[in-house]
Amino acid sequence: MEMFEVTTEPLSVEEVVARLTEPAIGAVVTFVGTVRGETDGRAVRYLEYEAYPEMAEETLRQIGAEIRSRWPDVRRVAIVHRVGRLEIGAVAVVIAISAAHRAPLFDALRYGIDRLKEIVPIWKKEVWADGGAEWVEEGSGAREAV
Amino acid sequence: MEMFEVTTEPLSVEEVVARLTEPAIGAVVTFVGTVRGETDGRAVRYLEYEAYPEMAEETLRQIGAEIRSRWPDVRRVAIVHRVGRLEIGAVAVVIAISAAHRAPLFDALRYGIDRLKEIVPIWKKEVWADGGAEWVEEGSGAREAV
Amino acid sequence: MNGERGTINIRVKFFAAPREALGTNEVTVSLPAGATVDELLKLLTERYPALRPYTRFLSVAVNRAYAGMHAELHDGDEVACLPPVGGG
Amino acid sequence: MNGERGTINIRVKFFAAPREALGTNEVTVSLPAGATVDELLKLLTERYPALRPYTRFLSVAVNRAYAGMHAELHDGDEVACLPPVGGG
Repeated sequence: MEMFEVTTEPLSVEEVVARLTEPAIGAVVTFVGTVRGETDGRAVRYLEYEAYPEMAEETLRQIGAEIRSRWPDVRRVAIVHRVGRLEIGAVAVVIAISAAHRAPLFDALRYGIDRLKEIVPIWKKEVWADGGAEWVEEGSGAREAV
Repeated sequence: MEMFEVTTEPLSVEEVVARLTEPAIGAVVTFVGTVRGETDGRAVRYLEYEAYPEMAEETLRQIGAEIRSRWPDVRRVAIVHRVGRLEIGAVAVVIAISAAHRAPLFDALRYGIDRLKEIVPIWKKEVWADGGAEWVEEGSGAREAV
Repeated sequence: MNGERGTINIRVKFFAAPREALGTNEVTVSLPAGATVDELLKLLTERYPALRPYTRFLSVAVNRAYAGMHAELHDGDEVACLPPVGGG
Repeated sequence: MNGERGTINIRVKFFAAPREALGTNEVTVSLPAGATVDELLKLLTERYPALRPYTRFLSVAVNRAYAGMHAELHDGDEVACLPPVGGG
């Protein structure tokens, strides 16, 4: 089972959580990023995600390793990111992290999505309802992050 | 759609997340509590959850209100707890919290499960593989929490 | 407060370990009007000795809300004896 | 270091806004052996002026790992020009 994946297929939270299954697990947390219908008051028609897939999967794997190294009680990490055209409400990313007990999971989850937005080579273009489109550049401070 | 529920039916993370759906949402976090195969080195055969259902749903609703009052940027909260006999690996509880942006979600999620374990009238009995059974009393310090 | 103290009937619910110890999940008891949660618990432990090991860990809810030991009870109240909760 | 400086061929990948500005997602360029990332970027902006508005925001990956501006390139390297990422 791949734990770190970039895919054009629709994402299922359930299915990503299932990748962590083992009897020693007592708690799982997930982060689910979805496509919002508006940004900065402007109606969005859809998003177009583009990735450098091989490096994206490599950096996702790296984030998993960083999490397990910082929080040794974390047992498993799975991160799946969807690319291509995503409609409003669609799930763009699912991060799932498991442990025997819940303590480390919340900080680990926050770290996971923060790092993803920092280092994973994936980009999104907003296509607006009023025509026009723009590549979102969070790193340049042009736009508030999800 | 009920956002706060005690049920004997199997839980689906996907279905609980779907209860939060609205276009303004950009991020959802979930906490999924599952039945561990062992506690304190002792093999568990299954768990038996019992609730005071009307009050449990009332206190779940209260936790939702507390979260929205502490983190005003949180949009929706859903908490569903399963009761009855639960096998190893089964999902006992799903907490899902949504917002336009991710910032408040991680602390809100931790608060949600901490409060649930503190005030929601639900109990679990561990039935061990070697025979014997015991009601788990986390409040009395007898056992480490999930 | 006309000086007459009638009788009130209280439904009492039990859960988890104390429910099993008592062998029942609900009893109805009569108390003098104006009785408190504390007085109810004293009555229960006298009448049901099996409850004794649990009383010092019990929280109490009156009509599905946590209540203090000095809360006054009223006719028809639903009181729940709650051992330390363990959900999640 | 035998004094001979041959030529190396580098595959360069583009994504998102600069990819659209250039109208291509990959080019191959030749550089003197020992050239650095910095020198590659200079060559690219000379050859592709459309890249100019983006260069100061670009990070660079060599063979799928982030690399500094002074990293030395080798024949066959895959270099990616990465605008600020925006996943999630």
